[in-house]
Amino acid sequence: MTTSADTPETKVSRFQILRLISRDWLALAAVIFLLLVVACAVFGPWLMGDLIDKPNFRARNMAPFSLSQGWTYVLGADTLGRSLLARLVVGAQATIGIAFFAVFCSVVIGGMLGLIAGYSRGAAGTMIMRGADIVMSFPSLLLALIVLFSLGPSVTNLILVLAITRVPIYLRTTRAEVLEVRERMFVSAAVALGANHTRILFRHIAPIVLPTLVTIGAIDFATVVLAESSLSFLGLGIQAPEFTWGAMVATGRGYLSTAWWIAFWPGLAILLTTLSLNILSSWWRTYADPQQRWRIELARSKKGIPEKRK
Amino acid sequence: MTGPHLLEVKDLTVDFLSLGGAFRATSGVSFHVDAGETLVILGESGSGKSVSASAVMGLIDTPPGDICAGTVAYRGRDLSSLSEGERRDLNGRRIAMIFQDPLSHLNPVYTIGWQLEEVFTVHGVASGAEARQRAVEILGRVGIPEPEKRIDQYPHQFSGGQRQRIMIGMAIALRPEILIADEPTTALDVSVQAQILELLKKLQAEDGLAIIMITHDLEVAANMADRVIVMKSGRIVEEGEARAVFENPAHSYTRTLINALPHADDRAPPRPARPAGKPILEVKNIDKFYTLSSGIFAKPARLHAVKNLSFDVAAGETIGIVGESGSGKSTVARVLLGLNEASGGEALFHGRDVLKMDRKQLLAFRRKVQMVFQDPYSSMNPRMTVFDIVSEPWRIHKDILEKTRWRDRVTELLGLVGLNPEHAKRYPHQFSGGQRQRIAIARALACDPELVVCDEAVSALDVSVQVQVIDLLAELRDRLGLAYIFITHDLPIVRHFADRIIVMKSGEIVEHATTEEIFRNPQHAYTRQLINAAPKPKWQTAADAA
Amino acid sequence: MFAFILRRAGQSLIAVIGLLVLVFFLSRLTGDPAYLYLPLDSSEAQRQAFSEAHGFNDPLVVQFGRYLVDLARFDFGDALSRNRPAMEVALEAFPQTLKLAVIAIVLSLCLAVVVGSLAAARPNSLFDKIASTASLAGASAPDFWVAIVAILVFSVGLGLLPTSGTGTALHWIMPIFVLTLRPFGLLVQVVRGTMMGALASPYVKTARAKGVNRSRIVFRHALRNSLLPVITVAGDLAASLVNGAVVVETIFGWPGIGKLMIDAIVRRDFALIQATVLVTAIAIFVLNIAIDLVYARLDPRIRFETR
Amino acid sequence: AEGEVKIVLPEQPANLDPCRSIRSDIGRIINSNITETLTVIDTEKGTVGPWLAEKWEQVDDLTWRVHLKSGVKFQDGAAFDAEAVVKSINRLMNPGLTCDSRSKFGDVKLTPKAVDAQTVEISSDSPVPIMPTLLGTVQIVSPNMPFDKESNDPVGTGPYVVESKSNEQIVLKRHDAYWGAKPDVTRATYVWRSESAIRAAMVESGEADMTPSIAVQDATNAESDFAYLNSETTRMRIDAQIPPLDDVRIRKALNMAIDWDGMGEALFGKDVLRASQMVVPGVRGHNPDIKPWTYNPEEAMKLVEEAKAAGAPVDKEIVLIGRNGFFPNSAESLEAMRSMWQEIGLNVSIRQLEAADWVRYLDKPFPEGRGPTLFQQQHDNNTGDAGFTAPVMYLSEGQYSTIADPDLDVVLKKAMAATGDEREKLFQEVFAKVHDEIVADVPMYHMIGYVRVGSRLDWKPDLKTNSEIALSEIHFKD
Ligand SMILES: Nc1ncnc2c1ncn2[C@@H]1O[C@H](COP(=O)(O)OP(=O)(O)OP(=O)(O)O)[C@@H](O)[C@H]1O
Ligand SMILES: Nc1ncnc2c1ncn2[C@@H]1O[C@H](COP(=O)(O)OP(=O)(O)OP(=O)(O)O)[C@@H](O)[C@H]1O
Ligand SMILES: [Mg+2]
Ligand SMILES: [Mg+2]
Repeated sequence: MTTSADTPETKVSRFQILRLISRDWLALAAVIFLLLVVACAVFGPWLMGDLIDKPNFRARNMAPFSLSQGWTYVLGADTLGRSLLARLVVGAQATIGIAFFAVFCSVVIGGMLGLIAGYSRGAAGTMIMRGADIVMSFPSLLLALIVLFSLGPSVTNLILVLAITRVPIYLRTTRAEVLEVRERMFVSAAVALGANHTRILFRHIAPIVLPTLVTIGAIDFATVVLAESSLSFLGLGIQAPEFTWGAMVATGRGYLSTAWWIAFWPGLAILLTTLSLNILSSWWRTYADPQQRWRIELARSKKGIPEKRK
Repeated sequence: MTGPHLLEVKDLTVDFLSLGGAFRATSGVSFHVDAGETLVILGESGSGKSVSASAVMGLIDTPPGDICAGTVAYRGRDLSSLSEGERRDLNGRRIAMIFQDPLSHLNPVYTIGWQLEEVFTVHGVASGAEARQRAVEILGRVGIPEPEKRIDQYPHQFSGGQRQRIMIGMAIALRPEILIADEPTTALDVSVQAQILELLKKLQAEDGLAIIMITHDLEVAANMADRVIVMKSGRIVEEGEARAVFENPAHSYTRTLINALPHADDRAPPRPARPAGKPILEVKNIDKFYTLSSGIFAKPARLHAVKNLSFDVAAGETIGIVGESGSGKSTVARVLLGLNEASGGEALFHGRDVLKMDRKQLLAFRRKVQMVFQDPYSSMNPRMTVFDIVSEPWRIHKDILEKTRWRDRVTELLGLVGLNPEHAKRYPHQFSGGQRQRIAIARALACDPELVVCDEAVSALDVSVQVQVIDLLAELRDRLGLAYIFITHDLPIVRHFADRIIVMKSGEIVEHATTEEIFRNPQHAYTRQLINAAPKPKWQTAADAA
Repeated sequence: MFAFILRRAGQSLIAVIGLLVLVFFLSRLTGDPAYLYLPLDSSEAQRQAFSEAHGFNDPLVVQFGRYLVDLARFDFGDALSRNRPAMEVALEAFPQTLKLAVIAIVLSLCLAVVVGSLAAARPNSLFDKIASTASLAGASAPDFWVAIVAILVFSVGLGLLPTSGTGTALHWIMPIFVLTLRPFGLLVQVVRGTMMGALASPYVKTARAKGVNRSRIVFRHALRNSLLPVITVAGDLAASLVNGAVVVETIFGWPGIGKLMIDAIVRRDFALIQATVLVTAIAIFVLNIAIDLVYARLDPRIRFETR
Repeated sequence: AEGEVKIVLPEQPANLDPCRSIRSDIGRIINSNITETLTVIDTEKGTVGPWLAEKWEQVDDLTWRVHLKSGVKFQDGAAFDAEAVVKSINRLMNPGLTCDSRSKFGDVKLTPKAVDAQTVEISSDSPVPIMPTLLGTVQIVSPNMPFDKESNDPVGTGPYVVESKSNEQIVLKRHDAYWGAKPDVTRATYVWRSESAIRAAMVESGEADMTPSIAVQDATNAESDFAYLNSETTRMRIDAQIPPLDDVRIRKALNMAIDWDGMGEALFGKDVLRASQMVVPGVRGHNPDIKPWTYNPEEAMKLVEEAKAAGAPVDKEIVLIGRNGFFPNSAESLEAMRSMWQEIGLNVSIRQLEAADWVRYLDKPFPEGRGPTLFQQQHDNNTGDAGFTAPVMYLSEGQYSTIADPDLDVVLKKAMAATGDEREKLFQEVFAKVHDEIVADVPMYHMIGYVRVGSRLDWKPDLKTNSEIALSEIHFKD
């Protein structure tokens, strides 16, 4: 009786994860939207690249939902009369690229340093924390200017600046959790088994801290996209004719009372992307926690699972 | 008996659902209990005892749990028909529960005083200074020394047995009508255990408390039980008056249980001492202070948990450490493993001081010395499967086993401790208390160690499994020359298993001699008290009294 | 405890000094202020005279030495762009920002704890889905966008609130609303996530067996166990608000330090940059010490380096 | 309340020192309100009229004599006399102060001298033929104002004094002992918001009475929003020495490739004026006969082809240098132009720079090793004389100049020394040459500003509104 039904392999295959996601309509919608965004990022320039540049003064500030200038203008046009739809599609590439790398770098760097800072009881931890304090109190605009003047403008430097300014939040959050987790018994048990620091940090502590980092990272996507646009204006980072959604929102800002759509669509795109990332991150958070996983596995109803054994 | 039973469980069937299918934890379990009566549930580890208890308290999360059938009725009222508020009012005030795993069932961030007081405040019985006063009283009743001082400490500052007593205190605080006690004395030494059992009996006599006691300890069972049910594989296999069941077991499993009882053969000679080999571990003058500060504002006080402790362990030898709950046994174990810093002294392993080893030496040391923690649940990473947990030593010490053989070896180890291969895919929270303890043992053995420190390693196992595990350990000792430091409160086990015994009290060794000598000729008063405190069957005491 | 604070204060002092040194030298890498202070059509000679007059021509080390000497006398230099002592300007603006930041963070923290906990108590319920989505939408909407739309709707359209400025209680509503959105959204997510874990713990079972009601389980038992990351993130958000709620200050004409700092940086008003950084840095360092103390209070198992 | 106005400015004044009042943030508050000048410039006609000075004459090449009005007192009671004027001018020239207004005089040093109580002689170390015009920028301040320190407490002869100032607002109140006519406005409150939409909203909701420089897209209400030529002119300066820009065909093509009308209306409003030269109509030296280049992409393309055939490296990347937040829609205009230049076969990219970075390209020496650049520039000449524009831009050694044309230099030098009609003619000749022959730049537009004026006020902006808002000209309706 103590055998359970023919359970599948411990490591659920990719296919199965997809099947699980497809049970949750919200998560499914998020995945589909993100795939769409990624598709835009990959194929966008090739699909609509020639529509984004040339001013079309006749269509300037054209309101959305009109087909008088062709279907590409359904979302309206910006001040120079360029199709907003085309710009959204093409802008996905730079936006996603920059935001992804910036968030990724800050999560990785912040997470690593936070693990060390929380785990080490010596001077290293203290130094990392005071370093984080310094970064936190260093004005990000000044940092951007310094990078601009000393390293010059480039996308790499832009990502660098964005990542550095976001590092403290990951670092401090990681450390806070590590401070508590390292006192748990299973850490002692792992020490007793002879596990070295790396193993304890990455196999035992990190998996417990990671979900929180991912949660913050998912929201940070929006922050980073918007911060990026303000730095582009300094001359750091991507320059027109390249653009991102953030830059589109920023330029549309002056038109909120007269042509709301210029800032609205890219803002909506940022919002939906952030939202999707968050839905997925919270889905994953549940999935990654064995004590919560049933919420996903049994998501539909009891009918959805294999019939009970007598 | 007229009218409905005080508590009646009928046909309880509980499943645990998962993607892979449903697992039936109990099936068709029925029992009842009346005021002033003690029902003891015996049974195999993993047979659904705790699940049944949780179901009575309404603590099974559905899903993933699924109560497929059955009712629980309190004074004839179906509990499932109650509103949440009514249910809450019953819990704690009318029906209370002592959890099997007291160590993780206390909230780590609140003082135990706060947690005790809460029982009074949420039921509006007392509050403020009065609640505190009563909390202190309770602590005193369950035998925590210096309750006023310790009430403001946090759970992690208490020993296993002390935490268990705090749980007990919490359960009896409001003098409930029904007490469900799930292995309430696993972490208690015999004398404290006797004290607690006395306390329960007193409550029973005074208030007509009904007790449902889950235990694997047959002596305790016999001592407490009016009626007994025996469970196996989710079903009740035997049921009856205590004396009848003990003296005349009907079901084969019950018979195995009672026969396996080492206690049954009281006159069997203790394990004879054997010529000790070269000591592999020499402990010299170990001292340990804990810094107590119940908050950052208080001035730190110190607690002298281990005082000037010395002993040694030879290859193939088993040292039993018995002693009062809170006497520093677990602390010694943690210090020897290098998990806590010692405040003084040295521990030489093959001539090298464990407390001063560098990283490489420590790694080699930890390859050879393993520990089974008193609290197996929290000693396992909740995000790892059992396979990962058991195979972790091999990931750390790459030389032990090549990767291709891990799966087989895990299956084998699980089999040795009486678990089955399917369990490798599950996570720790999906196991019963005894099963977790066995996983911890399997992990310790995975390393092929020289010395294993077992901190109450078999306390949650039913006698049949306990025998199986002890035999396994003994076989390894004899075949491979393993040495054990065996911390336990269970005297019959050490009597049967240990070569030498150390008796501890208040952080000190009060007696240290071969097993034979200790049992034949105990020197210290405390030792004598321990040996004589073994509980006697209820029907005997009743007969004695008459 | 006092030893801890003292040690932390000492470390922080060193860090603040490090920060000031960094700001001093690095900010001077960012171009010649003479170009920005003087009109575009001024001559090279005029620029030279300007740099001479303000000592920008001296070697950096000499300038730094002078700065240190002045610092020792609590003289933080004059804000060139304002014609006033830099510290005076910074200290005038700082309380305005601080008030906003404190209110916004406290508000969003309280709201997020309630909403996040309730969402975690019933995961995937309708409430959870709505609360999560709405808070996230708030958090990822561009703040200036929200601010301007709010002004257009509530001030111009409905005439309920003043567009901007300070003065009456009504003036606070929109800035606080805008400032609260992002912290609220982020904190709801963090609370919800950690709370779900905490609610699955064994001690929650104990509490249920004791007959503790649901809200007490959530808000007393589980909350405290899941508060560490929440407090950390809130602290971080507070720091970023103290460091400048720039958008809000700009749009609502709030005379705070964020806008002041940006102006100082854009104008290369070094003394003012240094003064504003010093003021906000001290606030942030104090905040971080406080947060560490809160950790130790929240979770007795947490121990900091004991030396 | 009655007689009070609230004005929303786009930025907080850096400080209130009158010697920096050519900065518009300062000037808008104090010019003509707190401090006054000896002369006033009529920007429409380009003429200079008397104000605190009654009349003036040129004594010799280097000396001007100015006769002061009598009966004027400073707001602090000090007498307005020759000594005060001397001190004011010396204060402006004081190298210890960062006086922006000094830059109008270039490196010329002025030595004023009191001849008698009502007469001042101002001598200079090089000829200043337009001294009366320049004096229109010199704010006369009380001799009691600190001489060696910049001050935030301006004291002048004007009709208003500072009542209070803080981080949030500045309040001026009417000075009842003013020497001239008593203005209607009794008290004026200045606040600042950088967001144009907010400023417009504040006037619309009645929280404020007036705001200058709202963005074109916010000027949606013909009742309250007035356009005015703000005396700024924009251009793209061509790096005419660096190939392929050294080819005049390319420079012409640049001018012809842009849809000037479409872009102007889309980005700067329908009132914007197409520029053919860098001074606005009304400035002495403006040449009304120059025809701006018109949109002709085919022709432009042809010119590029020709240049290419002749060996010009047209594939070389030309960098447009812009400055972020320069003027409304400056970035958009760069994007539009880039795209249109790309269309005619040039390889163009954009660099938006931060102000401090941007100025490196403004002035000589230009950065080493730069490629061909087109530099976005906005030029403000509200002094009424082309002498402030043409030499710096087009003289071979001019500070901003990217051209070196000996013939042009000759004419320019002659124009600078001349006065009166001759001066005007010569500058007109310069502009014509620059536009038609040399094609030194791509002139864009004479820019338009918009003010929004609340319904209570009776007031219209003019060319000067960018640099001053005289409260005394504001009246109330009915
Ligand atoms: N959350 C869960 N998910 C899946 N299976 C579970 C879960 N909890 C318990 N089980 C299984 O249910 C069975 C009964 O468990 P229970 O805890 O009642 O055992 P027990 O009789 O108390 O054993 P022990 O004496 O070892 O404590 C065990 O086989 C266990 O593995
Ligand atoms: N982290 C700690 N901080 C403070 N005091 C502690 C800590 N851990 C244990 N103690 C105290 O030290 C003493 C010895 O504890 P220890 O856990 O070693 O007892 P034990 O002999 O294992 O008891 P038991 O049989 O009940 O498990 C107890 O009084 C306990 O309260
Ligand atoms: Mg159990
Ligand atoms: Mg113990």
